[in-house]
Amino acid sequence: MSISIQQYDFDVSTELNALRAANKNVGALVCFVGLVRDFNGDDPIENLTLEHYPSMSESALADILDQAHTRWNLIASRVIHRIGTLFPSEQIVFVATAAAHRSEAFAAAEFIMDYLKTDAPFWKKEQTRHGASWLETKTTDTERAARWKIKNTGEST
Amino acid sequence: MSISIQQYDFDVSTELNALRAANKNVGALVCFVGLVRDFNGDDPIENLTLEHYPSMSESALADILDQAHTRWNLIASRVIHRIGTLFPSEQIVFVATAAAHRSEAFAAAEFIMDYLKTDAPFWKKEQTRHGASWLETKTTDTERAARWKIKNTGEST
Amino acid sequence: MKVKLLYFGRPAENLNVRQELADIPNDTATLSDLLTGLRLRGEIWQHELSEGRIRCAINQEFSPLTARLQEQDEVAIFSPISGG
Amino acid sequence: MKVKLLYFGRPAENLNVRQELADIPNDTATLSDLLTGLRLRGEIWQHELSEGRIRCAINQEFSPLTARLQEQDEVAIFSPISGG
Repeated sequence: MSISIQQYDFDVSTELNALRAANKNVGALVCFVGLVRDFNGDDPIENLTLEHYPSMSESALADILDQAHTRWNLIASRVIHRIGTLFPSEQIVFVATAAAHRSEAFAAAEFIMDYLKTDAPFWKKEQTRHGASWLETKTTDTERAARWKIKNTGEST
Repeated sequence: MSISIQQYDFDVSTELNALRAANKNVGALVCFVGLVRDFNGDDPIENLTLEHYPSMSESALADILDQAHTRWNLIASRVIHRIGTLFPSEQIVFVATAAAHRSEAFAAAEFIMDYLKTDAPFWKKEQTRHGASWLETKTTDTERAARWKIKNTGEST
Repeated sequence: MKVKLLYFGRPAENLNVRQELADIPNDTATLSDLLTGLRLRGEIWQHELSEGRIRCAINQEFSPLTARLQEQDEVAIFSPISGG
Repeated sequence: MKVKLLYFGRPAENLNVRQELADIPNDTATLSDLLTGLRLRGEIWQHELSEGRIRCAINQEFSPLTARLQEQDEVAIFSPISGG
């Protein structure tokens, strides 16, 4: 379990190599990378500014990883969340899970992303040529996170 | 949609960068990397030898990617499958999906891996100090692939 | 009772405040009572801190409006989160 | 009817054959008929090609044992796949 909150970019290969170096019984790595899109609504996105609640964000992410390690048999996990101003096509977030088998790595990575969207204190401000607006939690994200509460691990793996 | 079957290794960052360079509306990349484990049963694995059915393997993978693109709104996808002799902790297979939203990228990546395990003509021979044995399709893999037949995309995304 | 208030996201920007110390007269105040008091500061406060537009944390834990405050608590007030 | 046979995985190794040309007397033969003929080659063939131990493809498509063969077909016989 390892968490970084940082302004600078990350390299996916470097991160995955570190995860698999931990243990030669890793048979499956799943990673998610979230990127700044060029369009969200009608207007081109000029940039996104990400802020967080520094004394809470790392512990909130650690709590999500703890839950994932409790539910699934993970060998390692890693989250990187960038903050500051980012431009279209830049990397925002990285979630990776390492397990012996792919079902657990997939389920855990998706679980971590779903909870990150609803339980980690980060905020995005989207800048278009018409001005800036703060994005809010999407209903679909709240619903996705709620699914895990009624789903046993058997079904999801 | 892009497929490679090759002996040499691949670099995950290079592959993901190519996928996101395709289109600035990619908001989500999901990738799976399968690795040679050091233990499967009781004995340490010395190496795995992968063979394939050359005139069928690429078209079988293309068919799986086609199905994924039909079911989900994907911007791009990529599969790399290595062949030849590989040692513990080496990369065997890479599946990546690019979409505007994570739900589609996750579902499609898992779907592609599930079908790759049951519908792509590759074979693994596992070498331990007690000899070599050919691995066969696992029942759990057959069951995982079958799930997609009774599951609509709504539930899985 | 003295508490530390932190603001993030939309309310921080629109109210132009990132942190402040608040002195609450009622020693059994809840998060809801605190917000009711802050909304008295004016129309923009009433709008920005209206229910449904904000989420709160007490001492770095998401908390419901019914949560009781304690001396020295760190209370964070923010728009619904949107990371990832 | 002449067909091309390819072997992969366990049967290729254990039967020590990767490809061969087969001449099938029956022009309406199925995959099952072909396998029945091959199993007559001896005990190891019978064992390696027993149902449940193999899967087949005709012209690069997975095919059931009931599939009808045609002149010039490429028939692949292999152990259950295990890629990825």
